[in-house]
Amino acid sequence: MDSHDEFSRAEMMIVTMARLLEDAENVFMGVASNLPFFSIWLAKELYNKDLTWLNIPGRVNPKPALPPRSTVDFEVFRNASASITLSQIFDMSARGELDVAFLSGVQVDKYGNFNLSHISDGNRIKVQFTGGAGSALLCANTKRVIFWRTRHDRRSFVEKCSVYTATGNIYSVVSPISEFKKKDGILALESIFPYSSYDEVAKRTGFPVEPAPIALPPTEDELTLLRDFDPEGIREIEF
Amino acid sequence: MDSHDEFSRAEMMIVTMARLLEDAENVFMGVASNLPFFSIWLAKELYNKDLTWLNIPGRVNPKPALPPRSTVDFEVFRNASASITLSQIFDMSARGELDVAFLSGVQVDKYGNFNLSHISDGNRIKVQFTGGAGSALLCANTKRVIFWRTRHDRRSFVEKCSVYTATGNIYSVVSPISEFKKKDGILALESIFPYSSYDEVAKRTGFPVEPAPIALPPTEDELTLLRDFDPEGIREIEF
Amino acid sequence: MTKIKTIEEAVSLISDGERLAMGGLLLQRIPSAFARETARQGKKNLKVMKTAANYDFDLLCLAECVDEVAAGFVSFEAEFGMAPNFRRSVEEGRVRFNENSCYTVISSLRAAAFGVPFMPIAALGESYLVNKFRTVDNPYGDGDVLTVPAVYPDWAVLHVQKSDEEGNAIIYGPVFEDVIMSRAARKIILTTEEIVSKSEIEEEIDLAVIPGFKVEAVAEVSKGAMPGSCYPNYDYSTDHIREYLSIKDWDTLNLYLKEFRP
Amino acid sequence: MTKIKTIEEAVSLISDGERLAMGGLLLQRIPSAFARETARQGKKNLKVMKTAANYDFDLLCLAECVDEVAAGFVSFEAEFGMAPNFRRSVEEGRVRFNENSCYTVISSLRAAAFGVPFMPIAALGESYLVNKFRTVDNPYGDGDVLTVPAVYPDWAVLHVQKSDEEGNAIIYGPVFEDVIMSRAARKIILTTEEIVSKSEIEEEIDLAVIPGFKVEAVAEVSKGAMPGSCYPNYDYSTDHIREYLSIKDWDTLNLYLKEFRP
Repeated sequence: MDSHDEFSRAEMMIVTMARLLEDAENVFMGVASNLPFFSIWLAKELYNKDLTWLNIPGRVNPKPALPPRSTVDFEVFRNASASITLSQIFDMSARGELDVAFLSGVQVDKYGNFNLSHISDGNRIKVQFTGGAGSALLCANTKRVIFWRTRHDRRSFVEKCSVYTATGNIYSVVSPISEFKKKDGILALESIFPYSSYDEVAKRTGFPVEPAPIALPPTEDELTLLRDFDPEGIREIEF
Repeated sequence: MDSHDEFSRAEMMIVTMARLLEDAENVFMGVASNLPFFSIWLAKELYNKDLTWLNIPGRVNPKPALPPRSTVDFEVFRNASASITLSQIFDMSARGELDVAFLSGVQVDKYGNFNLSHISDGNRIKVQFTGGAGSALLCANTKRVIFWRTRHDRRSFVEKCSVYTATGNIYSVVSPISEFKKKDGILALESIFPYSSYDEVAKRTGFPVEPAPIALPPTEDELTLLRDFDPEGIREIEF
Repeated sequence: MTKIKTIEEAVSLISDGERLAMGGLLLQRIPSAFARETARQGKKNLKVMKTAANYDFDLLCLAECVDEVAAGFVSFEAEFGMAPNFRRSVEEGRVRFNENSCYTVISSLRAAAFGVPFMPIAALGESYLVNKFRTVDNPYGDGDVLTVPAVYPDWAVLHVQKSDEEGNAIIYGPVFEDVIMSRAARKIILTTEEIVSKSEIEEEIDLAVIPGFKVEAVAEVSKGAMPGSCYPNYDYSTDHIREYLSIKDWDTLNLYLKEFRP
Repeated sequence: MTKIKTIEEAVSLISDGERLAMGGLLLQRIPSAFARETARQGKKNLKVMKTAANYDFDLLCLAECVDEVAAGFVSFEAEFGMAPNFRRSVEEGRVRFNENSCYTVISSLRAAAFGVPFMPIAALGESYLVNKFRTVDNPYGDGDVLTVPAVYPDWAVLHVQKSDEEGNAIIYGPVFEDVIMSRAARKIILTTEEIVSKSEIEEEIDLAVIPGFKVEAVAEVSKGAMPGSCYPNYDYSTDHIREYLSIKDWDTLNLYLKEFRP
C-alpha cells in the first residue's frame, strides 16, 4: 500500500487501464507486464467478459488461479481456451487484427513515442535498456496502444526521446499519478489521479501539460475483486 | 501379375526405384504415389534403414502395417517417428535439404521436363490433368528427382512437352519397360527391363534412344518382402 | 459467446463470389457436409483454394457453385481416378483452374497470414507457373527472387474432430494447411465431429490450434467429412465415393444431396 | 541411428564463432545446462539469438562466450530486474547488442526456415530499428515493403521434455519459436529432461514437432532448464537465480559452474 490508505497507486493504474478495455475485442500483453495482467483480468471479470486475452506464451484466454510472477508463469499456461504462437500474435498485429496492446518503456516523449533501447553517446551505448521486445511492430500496427510506466518523472516523460524504439498508435499513457491521451499527435493530460495534483503532474513531466479533471478512484467492486484474487500483493511488485 | 510369371511390371518398377535410394538421406513421396511408397518401404527394409521418409501427411518415417490405398491412408498416420507439415517439407526442398523426390506426370520429354497440367488449344484448355501438386518446386530444388510413370508410349514420352509443369533436377525416369537417366541434359536409356527389348522401348518412345543393357530383375529377397507385406496386391492398383 | 449454428445457418453466412480456403487434404478431414450444404443452397461464383483436393471441390464444380479453383492437384487418385466434374467444368470453360504448385498455394496463404503483400519463394525452374508470378530484386544479395502475392480467403472452412461452443478447436492427426488457412482467412467456419465442453479442450490445450476468436460458426456434424476419412474416427467410404462419381445429371445430384444429409 | 551424447560431447560440437538460436523464452524451457557447459568449455565469439532471453544469454555474456546478442528483449523481469551481465557487456563494448523487435527475430528465422533470402514485414513506424533493414518495391501493388534478411543459425539449441535416441522430440506447453528455430538452423542440439522409447514418442505423435533428422546430439539432462522452469515438470528457482545474479567475478563464476552440474 501507498501512503493513501484506501487504494494503492498500482490499483489506481490497474483500474484506469482496465476501464479502457470495455470495447476491445482482443488485447495483448507482452513481456514483463505485471500491471496489464491485472487490468485485463479485471476487465474480463467486470467490463468485457468476451474480450480475447492474448499473451506471450500464446495461451488464449488464460484462466489463472493466482496472479503470475513472470511472463511465462505456469498460471498462464495451464488453463486456457486455445493455443496460438507469439509469431501468430505478431501476425495479427501486422494484419491490423489486434485491438489493444500494452507496452512500456523507459522514456516516453510528448509525441507518444518511446525508448526502451538505450541511451547513447554518439556511437557508443552508454546505458543499455532491455530492448523493446515486440513494441516496434505492435506500436505501429495495433489499433490502440496503452503505454504504462510505473515511474513518472522528468527523466521518463521527456520532450523528445533520444532514440525511438517504437512509434505509432499510442492511445493512452498511464503513470502512477495520471493518464494522458494522444490528441492531434501530442500527449494531453486526460486525468489526474485522486492522490495527486495538477502541480505534481506538471512538475514531474518534461513537456507542457494543461490541467485536467481528477480521475474516478477504484470502485469497491474493482478493489474487492483485485484483492481477493491477489492476497499476496503481486500487483505491488514494481512499487 | 503380368504375362511373365516371375514378377510383375509393378514389382520391376518398385525394385528399380528402391535401388536408387541406397545413398539417399531423405526421400519425399507426394500425392498419388503408390509405387514410390513400395520403393521407399523396400529401400528402408533392405538398403538404407536410416533413410528419412517424408510424405504428404507429414509423418516422418511412417511404419505402416499394411500398404496404404491413398496418400492420406491411416496406415501412414498412425505410427511414425515425428510430425512435420507439408509446408515444412517444401521448405526443406527450397533450402536444398531434400535429397530425393518422386514425381510423376502425363508427359515427359527428352529433356526430362514434364507436364501434369493440361493440353491446350491456343488459350483454351482441351484436356485438363490433375495439376502438378508440389512438382514445380520439388523438381527445381530437390537434389535428385525420380520421375515414374506407369505407361510408356509415344504420347507420354515425347520430344517436347506442350507445357512444362516442372523442370529441373530429373535424375532418373522409370517406366514399366525401362529406366532412363538424364545425361548432359538429355534422357538416355539406362536399362531395359528383362521382359522388354530395345526395339519395344524405341518404338514406344517419342524421342531417339540408344541401346542399353538389360536391368537386373528383382531378387528373391526383394520379391519375398514385397509380397509378404502386400498380399492383396495394392502395388498392382495402377496396372 | 456461443458460435453454435446449424450447418444450414453456417453455410448461409457465405456470400456468392467469396473466396474459401477449405481444410483437410484429398480425402482426409475435408468439409464434405459443408460442400453438400453449399450445393443445396445453390451458392454461386465461389472461389475455392487448397493444396490438393478431390471430393469437396469436385462436388462444388458439379453443382456449379464455383468459378475458380486454385490448387496444386485435383484428383481422387489411383483407386477412383481423376475428378471428373472438376475436369469437365474446366474443359467446358465453366470453371477457371488457377493452377498453382501446392507450395505456391501455401506461400500465398502465408503472406496473407503474415499480413504482408507477397511472399518470396524458391525458384520454380521453367515451369509455366512462373508466368503467373513476379520477381523482386533481392535486397540483401544478388539476383532476383520469385514471389507470390498474398491471397486472403474470406473464409477458412475447416472440419475438426472437437470444438467447444466458442470455436476453440482440436485437430488430431495431420493438420495439413488448416492452421495457416485459419490465420490467413478473415473469418472461420468450423464443422466438427463433436461439440465438447471447454474443459475437454483445455485438457489437450497443446492440440487446440484453432482459437475461437475469428470463428463465426461451429456446426456439429458427425461424419461431416464423409465420404472422406476423419482420423482416427472413421475411414473413407469407397461405396459412397463410387455412388458420388456415378452422378451424371442434376436429378441424380439432387437425389444424392437429399440422401446424404447433412 | 542414435544421437545420444553427453552434454559435454554435445557442446563440443559447437565451434567458436558460430551462430546459435536458443530455445525457450525468458525463464521457460531454456537450455540452461547447455549454456553452463558452454561457459565451462570456454567457447568464444558465439552469436546468440532469441526473441526474449535472460539467464542463458546473461550467463554467456558473463563467461565471455558471445560477441553478439540478437534479441528483442533481455531481462529477468520485475522479480529480479535487468540482466546485469548482458547490460555491462554491452555498455563496456565487449558484446554487440543487435537489437531487434521480437517480430524481426522471428521474421529472419522464417526466411531462413523457408529458404528464401528475406522476409517482407509490416511497417515498424519510425523505430530506429528500421535503419537496419531494407525495402523492396511491392511487386503486386503500390509503395514499398520493409524486409528483414534471412538469418541462418548454425545450430538450434533446444531443451525439450522428451526425446527418443534419434532426436525425435516432444514439447509440452508453449513451443515459443523452437519449431521455427529447428527449421531455420542447419543442425540441432537437443537437451532433454528424459530420453524415452520411440514408442513413447509415437503415442503422442501429434506433439512430436521436432524430427530427428537434423539433430546431431541429444543429451539427457534432467532439470536442464534450471534455474528456469520446464512446464509441467518444475518451476523456476528463485534461490538459484539470486545466487547466479550475485556472481561478481571469475572465481565465483567458476565455483558456480562447478556447483551446478551439468
